[in-house]
Parts: sequence; structure tokens; C-alpha cells
Amino acid sequence: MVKEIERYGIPIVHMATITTISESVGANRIVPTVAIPHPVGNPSLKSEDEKIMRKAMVKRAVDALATEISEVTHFE
Amino acid sequence: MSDGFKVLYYVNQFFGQIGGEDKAGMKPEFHSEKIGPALGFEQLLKGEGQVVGTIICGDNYFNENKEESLEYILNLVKQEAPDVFVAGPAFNAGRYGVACAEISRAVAEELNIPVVTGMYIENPGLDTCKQVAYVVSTSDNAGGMRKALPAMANIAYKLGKGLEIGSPEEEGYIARGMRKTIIVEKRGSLRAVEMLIKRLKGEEFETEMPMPVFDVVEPALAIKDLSKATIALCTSGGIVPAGNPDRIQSASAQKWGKYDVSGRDALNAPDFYTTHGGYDPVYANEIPDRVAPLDILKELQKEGYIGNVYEFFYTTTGTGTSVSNAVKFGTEIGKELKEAGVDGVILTST
Amino acid sequence: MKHLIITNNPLVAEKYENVLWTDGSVEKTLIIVRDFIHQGYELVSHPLAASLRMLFSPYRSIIIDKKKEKLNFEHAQIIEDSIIKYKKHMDLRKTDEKTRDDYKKIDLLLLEAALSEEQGKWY
Amino acid sequence: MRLEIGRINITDIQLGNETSVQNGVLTVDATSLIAKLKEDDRIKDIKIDIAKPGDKVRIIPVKDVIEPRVKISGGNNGFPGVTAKPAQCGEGRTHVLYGAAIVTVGDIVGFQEGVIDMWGEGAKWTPFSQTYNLTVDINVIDGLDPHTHEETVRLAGLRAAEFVGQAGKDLTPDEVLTYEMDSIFEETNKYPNLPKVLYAEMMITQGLLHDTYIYGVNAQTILPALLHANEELDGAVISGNCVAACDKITTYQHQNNSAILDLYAQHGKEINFMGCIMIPEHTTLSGKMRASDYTRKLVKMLGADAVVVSEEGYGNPDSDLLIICKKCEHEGVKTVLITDECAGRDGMSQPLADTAAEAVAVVSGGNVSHVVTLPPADKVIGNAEAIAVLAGGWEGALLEDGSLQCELNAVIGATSEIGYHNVTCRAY
Repeated sequence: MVKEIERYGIPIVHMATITTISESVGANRIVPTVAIPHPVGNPSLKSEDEKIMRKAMVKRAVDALATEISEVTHFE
Repeated sequence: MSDGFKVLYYVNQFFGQIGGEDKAGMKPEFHSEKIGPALGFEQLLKGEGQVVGTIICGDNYFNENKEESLEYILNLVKQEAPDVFVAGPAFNAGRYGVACAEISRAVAEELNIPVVTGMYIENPGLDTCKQVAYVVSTSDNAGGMRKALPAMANIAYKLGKGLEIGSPEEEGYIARGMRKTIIVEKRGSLRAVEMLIKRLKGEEFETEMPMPVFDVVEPALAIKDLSKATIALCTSGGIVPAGNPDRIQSASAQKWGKYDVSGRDALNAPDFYTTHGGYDPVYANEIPDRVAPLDILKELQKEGYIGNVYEFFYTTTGTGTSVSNAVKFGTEIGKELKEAGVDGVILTST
Repeated sequence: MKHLIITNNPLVAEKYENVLWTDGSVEKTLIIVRDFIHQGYELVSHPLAASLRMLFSPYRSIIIDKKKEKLNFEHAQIIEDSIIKYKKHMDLRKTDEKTRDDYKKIDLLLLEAALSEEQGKWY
Repeated sequence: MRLEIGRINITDIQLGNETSVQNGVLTVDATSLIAKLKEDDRIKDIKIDIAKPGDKVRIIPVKDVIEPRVKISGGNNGFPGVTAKPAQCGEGRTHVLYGAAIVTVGDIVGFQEGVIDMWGEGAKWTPFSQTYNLTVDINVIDGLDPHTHEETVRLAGLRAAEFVGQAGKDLTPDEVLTYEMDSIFEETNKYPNLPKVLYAEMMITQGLLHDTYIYGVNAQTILPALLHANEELDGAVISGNCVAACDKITTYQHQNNSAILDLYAQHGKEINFMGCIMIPEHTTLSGKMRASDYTRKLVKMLGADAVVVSEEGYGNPDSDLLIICKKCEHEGVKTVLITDECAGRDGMSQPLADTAAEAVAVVSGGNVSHVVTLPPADKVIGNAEAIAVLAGGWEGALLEDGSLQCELNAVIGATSEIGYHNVTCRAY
């Protein structure tokens, strides 16, 4: 899916837990996430902390879209 | 001649000698005579087959009225009941190639009639039909007609006579991606040792099992100004509106869904939940934004960090979804996003 | 007990205590294993057997290890690939029910061989 | 180490009152053979029969195939560590009844397959349609546990091969092949400019019906071990693997390992063939990591430039194959892999589920899912009911005229992963 969307020339960032799979499906911009059942969240944190963590992670993804890259890049 | 096998031929307006670009809008027609390449084709069938007619259709008409054209052509083919169907060759012509490909696939799959066509290796129609039709590899322009027709006729002859078709190298067609089990002269270990020696000498060698080639897409250019950009949110984590109105499968998804989220601040429970069958759903059902973080994106929009969150949210399930479906989903979703002028996409996976 | 055996084989469930019994198909068993791997457990034994014939088995037992802090990506990939491979075969075939009792026995014996390899380790 | 293999060409087989070879005709005294095998009191009943190339005969379910041989000098007769006291294999002289084979038959568990057709379509797909086969159908006493049952059948086959092999003891071979290789240092001195090549042979070692033995040692318990190429050619390795019909390595194929023979043929010409690494295929992931790391280490220690890796089985062993390939390639050691593939009945599927970009040189032994139609046999040796097992798992296999449709995976040696057979796949 990632590849086909990017083929239209739209930058896409893949937020995924298993980054090896992410690479093998052809994602160029990758943000590693927390865990499979809750990629963009962490229920073991207090809700305020979880929110801060989540926001930072999504911001990183958005920033990745605005970052010029020439090869597969992990934004950690 | 009546004992020979019957061939039905398809060409576009140009090769059908109707006219050039000005006639590209013509509807499909059937002619009981042999026209254009069909004329020479019959002579190449060693007197054992005859071309019973030519279907001609304008390239633009076909591409703009696919379903209608296909239906009309399939009916014609049914009526004529040929033993072999031949289309093209289309060389590197895009619209003609797509027409040949779509018709070839439909005739082969729906009517179970063997099909021969011809294309240049980069013709955009190739992937549509190469698995079900014999596509002779041609040059990129009509100058290759004299080479292409005998190869196509030879395959048509074999198909018409029920003879076995040889390898792509022998017959000149483009490999269909089929792994054919065959018996060869040299045993496997000898082939392995020969391959090893070639490798050691730095000579060219050919693996018998090519690893799948992951075609690489160049990274798209970065967004220049986030504060003016429209960002779309997609997930393969199966987050759907309560009740799963589009019945998105929990695994081996056959479809994707899109939902208007322009009036929402978050994908909160219980309006949304996950239908994904591949992970423990507790955390996602508690806060669906943990899988697809619409809430944060909306916050970033309010803060002016990004321009806008695209009004539709796209979703499907990743588990067990076949590669071909994933490609199809991506192509369909990407097309919509492109047309909507979306500047960037966040795709989350579980 | 250090290991957990995920199995749909009643012989295994009878014999061992550290068992998660899944009353279902091999595919369901593999999916349960995957869910554990996704939570951070590690694979001890490979999810697939070593021969085509054993793919017909209605029973499969897989050993997993303790939960770790972080997801083991390699193991996640192995279980995902195994499920794909298993499904690819079984979409066309059916489990061999006629000799299910023999498959039960062999699955147990192969599991025991795997367990014996793991004896005397603590890591 | 120097091994002479004296071939006594066998051109026919019959049962008779003595065990001998005359003018290429192998005669087997079935009564004495049965008496010999029944010294093992776990055996209830033995049926001996013969199957010749071209006969409309089907053998099923096949457990193992073994070449009858006799040791003339050096080492011990039989299979050292199993049917004979431990001794060095690979030295001295061994006589082979070339063209003959012992084929053991019998159910250990109900789902066993493994067919050899001696004629027609089926014959194309198995190398053992070309051998003059003495079939040994083994029935054991009631109440044996599966391990003991399997061992009884395995030993009976080896002992039968030993018994029949005696017929070649006092004969002058039709042809003598010599396999000679000194220490790795001496060979490297002889051929300083030739690339150093190892053969890495993976073996199924996962438990009952999935075992391989080296000098009688269950290879599940070993670290990857270095063997002189002569050892395997002289009976050091035997098969206890009898479920993966199409891609198991029978004992006969260990005795005549085609990968070893074809590498040997190039020794001193194009390559410096240094020997074999015997690699256990574990079922545990830690075992897989250990065995692949250890293999890489041996390859590095011996300074190999290249390695041929062969697989046995299908499923979890595919992981081992690709891990070994990756580790060797990352060390700069060039690999060539031999495996088989599953591309679906129509051949349209991706052949492997696992892939590695490093696997650039792969030999395919064919598609295990390729469907063949086997016409009805005039005579079935073994258990005719086992034919239904071939069809097990999918419908429409038994056709109206009595022909049987089955996948290649049921045919012994069809898609050999040591490259013993002539089958492959091509992109069409």
C-alpha cells in the first residue's frame, strides 16, 4: 500500500512496529511505533504522559513528511 | 479450409485501416474480412487455420467505455466461437496496449479461449494479461511487425492444433510467471557445481529461482510548508465506525473503507473500534486513536502546525491481506488522495 | 516452568502442565502464537514442521518463551511468514483426518525432541 | 584418504537358492535373507519381492533405499556404528552392486507416503525406477512403540543391504573408481590457485521419522561436523527420515551423494574441494542460530571461497537454508543453494515464502506441488491402501480408470534437494 501511494508522488510516512516488514513493503519514511496492539499509544503510561508521548510521535511523523530523503530513513 | 481452426483478430482503428487519431473514438465493429495484420496472419498458419474476421475498435473509445466495449466484444467472440483469439501487436502504444490487454484477459478468463497478443516489454498493458495470454515480445514500434507476426502466428498455430507451447526463449513470448516443472538433461548437483564455478570465475550465471524483486519507489519530495499542507490519515489496523458499516473483514481484507472525519476531533470509543483479527483489541478499543491518531493530527491542525487534516480517513486490515490486494488498495486510495490534492499521508500499521 | 506450549494436541495437553490448550485448528493455533509474539513473547520452536507431509497434520504444538521487554522483530517475521506459508498450502489442501491419532503421536514426539534440546538452559 | 569403489554392474535381478551375481544377474536367496533379518525378534514378518525397471509395479510406502555393498579392505563391513563396530569409513576398497537397490517398505504410522513406480509416467519422476530393486516389506510384532518400530525397520534395511552386498565379495569389479584426497593443507599446496570449496549438507534432525545418523550418532545431538568427502560415500551417513518423500535424502543418496560426486569431479581442475560440513536442522530457533553460526565459523576457519548448500525437507528448514546463505554471503563466501519449491498446482505462486536478497544462485529441484497422473499398476508391493494416503488432503485424486493424481511430493526422490534428480522449474 505504501509504495503505491508514494508512486503518485505523495510523500507517505509509515508508522509501524515491525520496521523490518515496513522496509520490505517499500516504505521510505518510517517511524517505529510502540507495540502491535497499540502502535501510537502506551496504556502502561499515565494518561497525561501517554498523550505527550503520542503527540511527540505523531509530530515526528509529520516532520518526516517535510524532510527531504534519498533512501529509506527511520525517524526515531 | 473448413477443417482448419478458427482465429478471430482484434486491431485498433489505425491497424484496422479506418484512420488515425481522428478515428480513435470509433465504436467496436466486426468485419468478416481480414484487415491489416490479420491479412498476412492467415498465410502464416501453414494452411491449417483461417482468420474468420476482424474486430476493430477505436483506442479512445475502448479506454473511455471499457465495460460497454468489453461486453460488446465478448459477445462477438462468443458468436464467432474462434479456437484462438489474436490481438495486436500493440508494440509500445499505451491505449492500444491496454485495450489488447483487457480484451485478451477477458477472452481468456471468461470465455476460456486461448489468446495471443504482442507487446513491447514496457507496454502498460502487459501486466494485465501476461499471466493468461501469450504475449509475444515485440519492438517498441510498428517497424517490428514483420518479426512479431510470425512468432504470434506460430503460437496461434500451436494453440489451434493443441500442441505444446515451448519455453519463452524458444517461442518468443514474455514469461507469464509460471513455474513449469520440467525434466532436464543435467542433474541438479551438476547444475549447482557449474553455477558455482561460473560464479567463482566472475562469469554470468543464471539462478533457477529468482528472488522476488521488490520494486523500489523513489521517496516522494518532502512537503515544503507543513502549515499549508493537507495530511491524510490511513491505517491498516482495522479501525472502523461502530457497527462496521462496510463490513471490512477482520483478516484477508478484500476491501478498504473511507469515512468522513471532518467534523470529529478524535476517533474515540465507542464510535470507532477495531475489526482487525490479528492482535489483542483491548487497547485499540479503549482508545482507537492509539492505532490511528486522528486526535493528535487535529490538535496539530488547530495549532497551525499543519494546514489541514484531509476530510476522509482510510482504513483496512493488514493481516493476511494478499500482496495483490494491498497493491490494489494502495493504487485506489492513492488515486483518490492525489485527485483530492493531499500533500502527505500518515499510514499506521499494527 | 519457563516455557509455554501452545497446542491443539490433546496428548500434549494431557502430558504437560505448562500448556495453553487451543481447541481449534492448526491455523488458529498459529494465530494465537502470533498474538503472543506480538506481546513480546519469543519463539522457542519454529512454527512449521520440516516436511510437507506434516503440513497435513491436524495438530501442532509450538513452544514459546517468557515475555520480554521488547518485541522480537525476527520472531514476529517468522510467525507471520509461517502463517502465510501454512495458509498457502492449506488453501488447496485439507488436514488428513483419517490418521489423526498418528499425527497426535508424532506431534508429541517432535515436541519432546524440541524440549530435550532446550534442557539445561536459562537465558 | 583413498577410497576405491569397485562397481559390479547389475543388469537383472531374481530370487533363487543362493545369493550371487553371475553375468550381471543378481540372485537373492530370500529364505536365508528372511531368516537373517528375523534374528531381530521384534520382526514378525518379512516379505521379499523384486521390481525391475519397466515392470508395471508400484512400491508404497517406501521407507528407505539402500545400495548393497561389501567392504573388501579398510574399515569394517556394513555401516560402522550401526550394523558394525565403529570404524573409519572412506578408506580401502568397497564393492558395490551397481544398479541394484534395497527398498524397504512398511507403515510406521498411518500417514506415510512415498511411491516408486517402475514404469511409465511415474518412472520419470523417481531415480529409483532405474534400479533393480529388492523390496523388503517389514512387519513388526505388536506393541512396539513408534521409536522402536522405526529403528527396527531402519536396521532391517541396512542389514538386508549388507546381506545382499556379500554377493560382490569375491568378484572382480567391472569398473573401479578412486576417490583420493590428502589433508586440506596438502591439497591446497597442490592447487594453490584453485578456489577452496566446501559442501554444506543440511540434514533433517528433528525427532521420530525426521532423523539422520552419522556413524550411528543421532545428528540432532551434534554440532555441525566436518567430514571427509569419502566418509559419506562409504556409508557413514544413514537416513532415518521417512516422511518427506520427494525431498528426503535416502541412505542410497547419501552413499552416492551427487553433490559430493560432482564437486569431486572438479577437484584439482576448477576447484579445491575441501570436504563436507554436516549440518543438523533443528526445530528450535536457538538450534538454528547455533548451527548456522557454527557453519559460518567452520567455513571461515577453513578459508573457503565458496560453498554449496543443500537442504532437506520443506517448511522450517527453509529458514536454516537462508540463514546459512546470508551468514556466508556476509562473510564474502559465495554460496550456491540447492532446494525445491512450492509454486502451487498451476505453478503460478511465488516459489518460496522466505526470501533473501543474498540468495542469488539457487538450483531448483522442481515444484513439489506439480501434479502427476499415475496409471494403475499391475502389481502393488507394500500396502495398496497407502495409495489413498497419497491422495490424502485433496479431492478428486482417484480417477475413474483407476489412475491416481498426486503431487510430486509423494514420489520418492522427485525433487531432490541434493540435486540427485533431473527435475527443475523454469519460468514459462
